[in-house]
Amino acid sequence: MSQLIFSILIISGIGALFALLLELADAFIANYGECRISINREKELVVQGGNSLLFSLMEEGIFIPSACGGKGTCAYCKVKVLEGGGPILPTETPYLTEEEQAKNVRLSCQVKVRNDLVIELPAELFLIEEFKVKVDRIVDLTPFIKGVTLGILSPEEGISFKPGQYIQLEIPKYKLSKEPEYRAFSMASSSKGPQSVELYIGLVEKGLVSTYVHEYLKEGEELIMRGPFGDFYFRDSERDILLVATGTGLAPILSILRHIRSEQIQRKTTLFFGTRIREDMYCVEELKEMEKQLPAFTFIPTLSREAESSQWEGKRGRVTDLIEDLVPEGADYDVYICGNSDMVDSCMDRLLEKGIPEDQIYFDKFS
Amino acid sequence: MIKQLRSVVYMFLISLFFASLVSAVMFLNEKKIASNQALKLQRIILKVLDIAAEKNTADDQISRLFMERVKDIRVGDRILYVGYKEDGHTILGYAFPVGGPGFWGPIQGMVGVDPDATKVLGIAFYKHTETPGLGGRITEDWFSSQFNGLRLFPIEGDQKIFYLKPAGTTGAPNELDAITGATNTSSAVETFLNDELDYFLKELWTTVEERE
Amino acid sequence: MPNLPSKKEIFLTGLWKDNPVLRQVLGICSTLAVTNLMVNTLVMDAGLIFTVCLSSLTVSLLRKYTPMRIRMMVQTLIIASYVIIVDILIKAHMPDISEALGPYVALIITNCIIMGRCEAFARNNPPLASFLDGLGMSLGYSLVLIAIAFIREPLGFGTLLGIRVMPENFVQWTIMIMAPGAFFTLGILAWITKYFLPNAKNSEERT
Amino acid sequence: MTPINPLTLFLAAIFTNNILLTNFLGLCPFLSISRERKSAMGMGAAVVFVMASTTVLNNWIYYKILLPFGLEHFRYIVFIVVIAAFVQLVEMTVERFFPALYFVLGIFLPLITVNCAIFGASLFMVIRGYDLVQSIAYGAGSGIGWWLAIMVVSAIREKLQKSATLPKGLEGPAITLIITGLLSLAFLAFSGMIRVQ
Repeated sequence: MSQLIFSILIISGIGALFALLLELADAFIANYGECRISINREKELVVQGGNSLLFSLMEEGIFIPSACGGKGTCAYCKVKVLEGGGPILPTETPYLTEEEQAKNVRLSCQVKVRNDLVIELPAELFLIEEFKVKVDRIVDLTPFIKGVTLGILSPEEGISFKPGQYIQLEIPKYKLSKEPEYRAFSMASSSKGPQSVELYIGLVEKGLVSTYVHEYLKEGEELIMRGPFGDFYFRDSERDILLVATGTGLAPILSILRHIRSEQIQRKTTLFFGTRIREDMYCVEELKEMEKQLPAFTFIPTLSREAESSQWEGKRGRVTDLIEDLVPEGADYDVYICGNSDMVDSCMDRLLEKGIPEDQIYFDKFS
Repeated sequence: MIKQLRSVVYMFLISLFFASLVSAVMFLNEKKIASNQALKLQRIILKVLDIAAEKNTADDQISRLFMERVKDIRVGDRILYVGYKEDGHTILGYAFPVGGPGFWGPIQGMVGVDPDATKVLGIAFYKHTETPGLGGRITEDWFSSQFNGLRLFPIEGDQKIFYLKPAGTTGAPNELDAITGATNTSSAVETFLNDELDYFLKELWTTVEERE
Repeated sequence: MPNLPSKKEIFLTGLWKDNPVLRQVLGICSTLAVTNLMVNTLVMDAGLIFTVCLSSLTVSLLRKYTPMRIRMMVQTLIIASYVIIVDILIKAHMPDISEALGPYVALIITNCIIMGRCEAFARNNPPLASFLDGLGMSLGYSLVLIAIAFIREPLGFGTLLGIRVMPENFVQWTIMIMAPGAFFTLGILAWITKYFLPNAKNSEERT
Repeated sequence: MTPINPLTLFLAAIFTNNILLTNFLGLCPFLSISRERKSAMGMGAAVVFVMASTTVLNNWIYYKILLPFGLEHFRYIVFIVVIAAFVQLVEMTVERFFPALYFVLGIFLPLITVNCAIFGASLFMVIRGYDLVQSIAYGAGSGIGWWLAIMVVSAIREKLQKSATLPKGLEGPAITLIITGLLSLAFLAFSGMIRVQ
């Protein structure tokens, strides 16, 4: 028996010896001191030098996709390194095409952090965080849409996002779903208020998350939220703005409008907001209020299935008809469309026929 | 300095934990493995001496049979196993271990010969590191049973006791089928087995005869 | 915390979308060596599934405590220990299989899949997700191994799991038993998968 | 210790028992790095260096530490930990003190830290019971054998990329495997030459 214990101690001794060797080497040989990594010129990280870029980013909670774990065989971890990356290594050339090399795309598992670096990452990779939120208020905007306001508990500085982006809300297990489910919802609140977020959640029958929100969710309850995601957000330019929304698609559009109001942007803005019937319409008072405050903003609601007899004086028909009648030929607008995917596709065709360049049309499809 | 110390201690503890885990599993299975090895050896010796040829005889029956029917004697640098008939004293044959370099690593086997060492009773290879499905097939019955009845004579000049030819081209009784696809292992076996048989006949056999 | 795909998704990626052998080109070494006999392949798969799952689980459990500089050494230690346990168990309970597999059981230690999964996934994900990821990946690996053995054994030996499948007068393709056969079979298998599934970028679906 | 002259062992490790073509070891990095000759050259050199040194190191540890204290069944753990630590140490030193060498050889070291070929060489060294000199010959021989295989395949692949247009789906791992299959077929011709264990 003592022979067994003795042999175990020897093995642990060998292990510890090598650990010591590695640590000493790390301390004296491989320490490159502090290095600064600036990401998309927005976020700056200070990391310990000597490791690969992929590894240092992972230490800071930024997860670049990787399959082979830094063995240089899967080439999943491509990242743009603008400065400080050093020459392209022979381990990377097999995986990088000519124009990737020209755009200084590198394998982050091979690039070593030895000095300050400037890199560019796809936005969703490094901005995503996880938030603990508390349900502050639940309001019935329409028989099928609830306005949910979430206060952010942690992290304190709240969520920084661009107007129009969305988050993923996670709801706990309950009767209908065996494990936590999460769905994406666009944020309607203005990006100036990072401490709280407003979502418009429409009831989708047999939809696990929406049923939970409509029937089980109570004020004061705590949930998990992740984000921000998506490349549908408000872009600065000088052109006039056309906003098109149906149903819960108004959420990101409202976030853009609130951004325009708080920034006092003087660009001519028109909003086509379509629903089936008057009861489906919501936030009308706030939108009318905005029309008074912002001289350059016009709000044109339309109802596609309103009964003839009702005393609704506004437009009747679909938002696509509004585009047909009100958008002049050859107009040079920035267009933001949000709603269900068929609506977005049909609006897209109409707008292209009107001659609006495709790269000026931004859309967000809710399936 | 604490960071370095922490990781050294951490590595020590982790290796301690896993080394003891492995030793525990080893300790629990050591006897089983040892008895497997011993049993395999006994089964091979009995098979080679043509005492209990079937594969599925139960383990305890094998060891009982081995106790009754086989005695081991030390001859030169090897242990020889003397096999007896049912009556317990007329000699059935002798078995002795053989070994040599294979294609990948050392191969060990057992050879059984009749009482006056003129004919092979049986041969079996039991320890090797050849490629599975290729050289590794020397352990299969179709290959080892070919040697049964092989005539033995001390080698003079370059004439060998047996040859391993590609399957289907064998003619004389001492030309046996090599393993298709494992030419390396086959030629290795041919070389070292001939030398071992020759060594047995020339060195070991004489001492065995006097002992009788 | 990356946005964690649902458990089912992790499992499926390993199984097919990111199949370790065909898509990421990992774990090829032991794939070729033992796949000339289905029996050996099954034992190798079992050994690998046991090792990948447990190593991913352990590495993930320890991920917060392992100091960064020695993480590679700690992971190799964990993997090697599980493989030796597998080796001992096979020796004790399946002596003839361990005889047939020879050195290839020990070579599971350096199988790139295990280290790949530990480094890429287990090191920064919760234990259950890592276990599932390991399971998915190793099952994906085993499927490919079985597929190759399914081709190589009948052609090479005319048998499957030892039972004669090919007609009596079938001439065995000895090349299928040897190294070149393994390379060709896996090459053609990789060709077919790439032909039908060029690695399409997995589109991100939203509600 | 098996009676074999180190020189024959050295040549055998390159041709007859080529660690890649007959033992299937070290294929993962081989398939991906062999796209280009320059990277293949660097990778091959790194493998030769690491394989030779770790085989010798493990041989010394096995016969001087493991055997005297009866720790055989730990040999795999010790070998793989030694290799992992050795490669990391060498990578750090080369990266710090020989930057030029680092760009040629050092960058490949993390790729082969836990590589079947390197560990395989130490494994066979123990199974076949080589002594110190024989394990140097075997380690260096297998490394050079691996290097030879990757150089040949990368030369063919580079030529292929320039001239041939491959059918859909064949490019990448598929064609490399088929080329390697043909190469291992060719290397089988050597097998009759030297018989070594």
